[in-house]
Amino acid sequence: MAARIDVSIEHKHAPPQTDGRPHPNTCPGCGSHYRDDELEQHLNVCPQCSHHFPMRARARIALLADEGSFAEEAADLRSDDPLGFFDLRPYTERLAEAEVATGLGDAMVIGQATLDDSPVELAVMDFAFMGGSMGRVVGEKFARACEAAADHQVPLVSVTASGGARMQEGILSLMQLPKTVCAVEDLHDAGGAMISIMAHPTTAGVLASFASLGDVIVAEPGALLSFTGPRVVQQTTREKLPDDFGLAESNYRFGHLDAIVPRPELKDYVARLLRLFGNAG
Amino acid sequence: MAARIDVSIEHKHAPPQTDGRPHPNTCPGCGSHYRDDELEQHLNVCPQCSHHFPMRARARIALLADEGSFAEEAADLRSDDPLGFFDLRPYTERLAEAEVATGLGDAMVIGQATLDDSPVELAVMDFAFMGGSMGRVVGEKFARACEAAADHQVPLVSVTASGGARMQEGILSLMQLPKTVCAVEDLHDAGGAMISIMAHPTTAGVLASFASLGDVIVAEPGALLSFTGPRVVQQTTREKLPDDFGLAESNYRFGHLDAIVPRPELKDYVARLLRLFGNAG
Amino acid sequence: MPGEAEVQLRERLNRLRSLPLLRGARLSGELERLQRQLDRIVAEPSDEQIWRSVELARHPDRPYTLDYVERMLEDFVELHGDRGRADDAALVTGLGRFDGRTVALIGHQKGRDIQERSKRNFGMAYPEGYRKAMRVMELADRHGFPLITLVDTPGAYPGVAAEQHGQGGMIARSQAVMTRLRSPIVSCIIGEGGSGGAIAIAVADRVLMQQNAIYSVISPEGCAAILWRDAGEAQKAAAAFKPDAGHCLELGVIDAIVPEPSEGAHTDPDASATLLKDSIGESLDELVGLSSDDLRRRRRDRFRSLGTLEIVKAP
Amino acid sequence: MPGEAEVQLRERLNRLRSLPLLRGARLSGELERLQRQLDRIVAEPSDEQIWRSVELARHPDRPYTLDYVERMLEDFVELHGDRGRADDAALVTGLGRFDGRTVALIGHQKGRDIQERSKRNFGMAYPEGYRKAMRVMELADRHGFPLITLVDTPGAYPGVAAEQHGQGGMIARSQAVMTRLRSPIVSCIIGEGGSGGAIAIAVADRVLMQQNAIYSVISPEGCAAILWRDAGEAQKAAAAFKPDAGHCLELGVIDAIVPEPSEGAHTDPDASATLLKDSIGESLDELVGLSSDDLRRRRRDRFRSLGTLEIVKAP
Ligand SMILES: [Zn+2]
Ligand SMILES: [Zn+2]
Repeated sequence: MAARIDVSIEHKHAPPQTDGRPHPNTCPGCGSHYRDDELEQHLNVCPQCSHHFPMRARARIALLADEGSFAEEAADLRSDDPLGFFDLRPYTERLAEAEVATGLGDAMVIGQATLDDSPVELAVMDFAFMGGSMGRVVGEKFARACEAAADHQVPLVSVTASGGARMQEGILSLMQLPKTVCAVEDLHDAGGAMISIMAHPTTAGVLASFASLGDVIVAEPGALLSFTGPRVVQQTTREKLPDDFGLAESNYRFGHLDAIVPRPELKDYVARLLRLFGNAG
Repeated sequence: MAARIDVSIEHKHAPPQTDGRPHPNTCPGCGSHYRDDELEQHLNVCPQCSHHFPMRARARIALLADEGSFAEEAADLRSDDPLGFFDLRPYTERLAEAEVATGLGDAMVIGQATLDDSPVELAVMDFAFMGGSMGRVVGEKFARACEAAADHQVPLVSVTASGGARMQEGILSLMQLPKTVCAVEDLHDAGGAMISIMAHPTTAGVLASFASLGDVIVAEPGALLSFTGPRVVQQTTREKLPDDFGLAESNYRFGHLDAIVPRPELKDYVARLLRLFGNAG
Repeated sequence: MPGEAEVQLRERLNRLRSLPLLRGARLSGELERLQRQLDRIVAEPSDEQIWRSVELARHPDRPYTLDYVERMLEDFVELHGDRGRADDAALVTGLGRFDGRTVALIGHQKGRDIQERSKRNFGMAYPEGYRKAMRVMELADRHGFPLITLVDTPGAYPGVAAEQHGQGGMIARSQAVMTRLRSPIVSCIIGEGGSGGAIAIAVADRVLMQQNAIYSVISPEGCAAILWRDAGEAQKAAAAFKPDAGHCLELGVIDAIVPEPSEGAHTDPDASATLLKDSIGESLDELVGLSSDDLRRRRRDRFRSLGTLEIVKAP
Repeated sequence: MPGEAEVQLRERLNRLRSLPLLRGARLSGELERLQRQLDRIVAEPSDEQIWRSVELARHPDRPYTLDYVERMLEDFVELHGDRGRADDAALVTGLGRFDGRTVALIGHQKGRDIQERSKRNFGMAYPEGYRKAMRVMELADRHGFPLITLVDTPGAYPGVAAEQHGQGGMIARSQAVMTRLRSPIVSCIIGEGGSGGAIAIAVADRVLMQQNAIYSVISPEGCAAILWRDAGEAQKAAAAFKPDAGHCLELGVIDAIVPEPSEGAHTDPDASATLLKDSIGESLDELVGLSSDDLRRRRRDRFRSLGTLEIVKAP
């Protein structure tokens, strides 16, 4: 497991990019700016203030799985366009673009691995693929991960990062909620365990389905975990939102999380759970 | 079922008794005073303000059971004195006195009956017997009522009025909590139903065991239903208590009750439930 | 001449017959379902007809859960409270007799006048409402009562306290309880089937939908605001994501459409209730003979296989 | 010469052999239990010894749940939150490895210094604490993990919010969950076993009690205030209701007494933990071979029959 490492920081307080938005490598917590390799070296955690930057699915797998142990499953699944959905652009175009941009077939990667030598099934989401939205491919991949975990009698570890259901698949995206719930229940009935790791953000349909059904549920610091996002809550209710609205810290206080685990400690923490769940009376 | 009846009221605003305490037939809600037969005629509900006076076990059975249908069970059970308990007086003396005063062997009466022609098992508490406290006899009678309900495949209706566990039986009185809980669970496993009617007061050990495990839970208006009584809460926490602290109305608002049912409507309400529970798919 | 939906269905049937069996797809059941749809399908609705459904589904006079309860159930006893925090009036639960058989009922409830609308929170439940629903589901399970759920909500309530009390997790757990239930479940979308707040009580053995109800992952306004960046484009959004009963049937999300009086359910609540009762009764009759293990297995397979067939392998 | 307790036990054994079998009494198990007690019983404690137990059970240096957890369990992971409202620090829950076997743990937790005492609410849980406990019980059930509970509470918290959130009902339901659990349960009273707040997590297959712990339906002070109308008579009350381990064993409420270092558990936490671990391990070993149906049946019978034999028929 990677320990916290001190390195020299370049580009502190970098100016915003030309489009006015801050550079993705600029820390929203403290304004420090990093090179890609610096961030990578620190597991995308700001060495100054511990802000957790987003982590791509492949990097997450590299963090959790023992080196070379990951064997991907169902990599060839792609969505077609069941509704012929067209907003400002066709859904098929958005899909193709996301695949090119991320190198992924959809917003979840699943497969077998070992983690500190414990065998495990992984289901890891990638927010970069259409906001980590859950359509039929994500639902199907998650269900297959549950089935693989049951078949191999190993725990399932899921890592979520999702804006919710993929509305371009209409009502079929809503159906991924019960579909993934059924998959977890089948896994449980087969004696399997699920450990749910919520990364930033885990919201809407993913929070309201499988992510909330882990035997153990943990989150990364500062992750937004809410069924409805703060903007919509504010607009709908005109309530004053607490500063930590929907954040992992608030969810922990209200009893929804077993722990908040900083990324550098995540692998050790999960390994401990795998030893426990692999060891039933 | 008795309808609300208007009758002339005598003895309104009767003076307190010589010991300074209000006469038990004086309404704490509106100060009206009633003869025994007047109260009885109104099911011990104040015709002026609907305050529910306490109701003895036999009267409760007469209210719920069809006339002549009640067959008492386990009437001959009595407690001995397992701890040789002696406070200001011996426990055995208190028991004997309570039996003389109430004509009951302990604080619960159980038996079979019909209610609007539906067969039912009744378990009815009497607050007049040592404050309706639950010792081994109450626990045993309740457990037998559950077993009889399971044997006859009829629903169990319990009516509680209790200050809690009977401390003169020490730790054995605490054990009546899990004992009655086990009895309800066995009844449920046998496919039986339990309807819990909480009368004033249902507190401490009885609230923290079988009374809270009904498939349907209702209370009479104004009944005090609290694990800890208001005086102790006030003394321990020095919190300002809400006006309706622990009352049925507060419990209903906080989601602990299915309904508050005035006594004159109780038999009809229970009869409806018995038709439903006697009628499973 | 065959309509577009029919053509699409025939195409899918052909595709099905030639595709390799995808795990979890339960192909034979799917074929049957498509065949049944073909037999029943009406012509593809136009964009205007879809929007008309949105309007009718939200019509202020549309019958709500309790309007159907009083017409469908005898001896109804409403059950209150989540046994922990509150009694959420946006979700009604209870027991009653349906065609001589005791059933448990769970339904969203909107309010008719301003006061009741506020009390019912416009049919938008808090987590406490779903916890109450779960309690009643477990009661139904314990006694083998069939469960009927009526779905009519713009969505689960999006407020601060609702989030703090775990709206997302509660919706997930409510679905999980339904997947475990040993008694038959029939759900019907009777108005707005709004997203997570709807599916929380709609994981059923048979999912019905009234002719003018809508069922969707997001409101037309919400979708328009996100994708068109203009909530005013709701009509366009609705046409794009097709929340109407015809499309839901075509996609296999619902099992049957419950007819309404010709101008909409609100024009004749009694007739609507009779039609609804008939459909629910027919569905229950199909289910009561099944063992609890069978029911659960089929219920999970139903949702497990939804939409699986449209997934394709990368070229 | 035989002590009073021994004489009483022999008397009861004789009574048992001559009594007609009361329903629910499970006589043969009772006989065995009494025989075992006879083999182990120590002499009846004096009133002063009882009060000494009260003092030791409440000693500010007495080891608490987490002190034993760190000495008994490997790889302990604390689990937090009731999944609805709060994380109650007065009740600690988690998973860990006990003698190589994964177990779930639930225990009351008092605080050592003022700050922690306040955070832990002096080991007095809210309903939210018991709901967290139930969640972890269900987790144990799902995975077949044995459950260990450590009881150390003056009682469930007597506050306004606790009442509003359903303290009584939650204690009842926590017991109900324990009666349904399919995995083995071992409980130990390690300090104060205060009334409903204690029994809520003590419906176990084996109930152990440390030598100087107390287990009672009410606190000595509370009992004195009610019966003697003077809280100062606590010592007299304790002597009357006998909350000490010896009497609890004699009454059949506990199955065994866990020895402590001679001057009390606080004088040597490591030795106390070893003694506790041995007792729990021995109990678990007796239970792990039983089927889940057997476990549940015996667990319920154990509590069903408690105190039944002292009930007499009216003359
Ligand atoms: Zn930073
Ligand atoms: Zn009055």
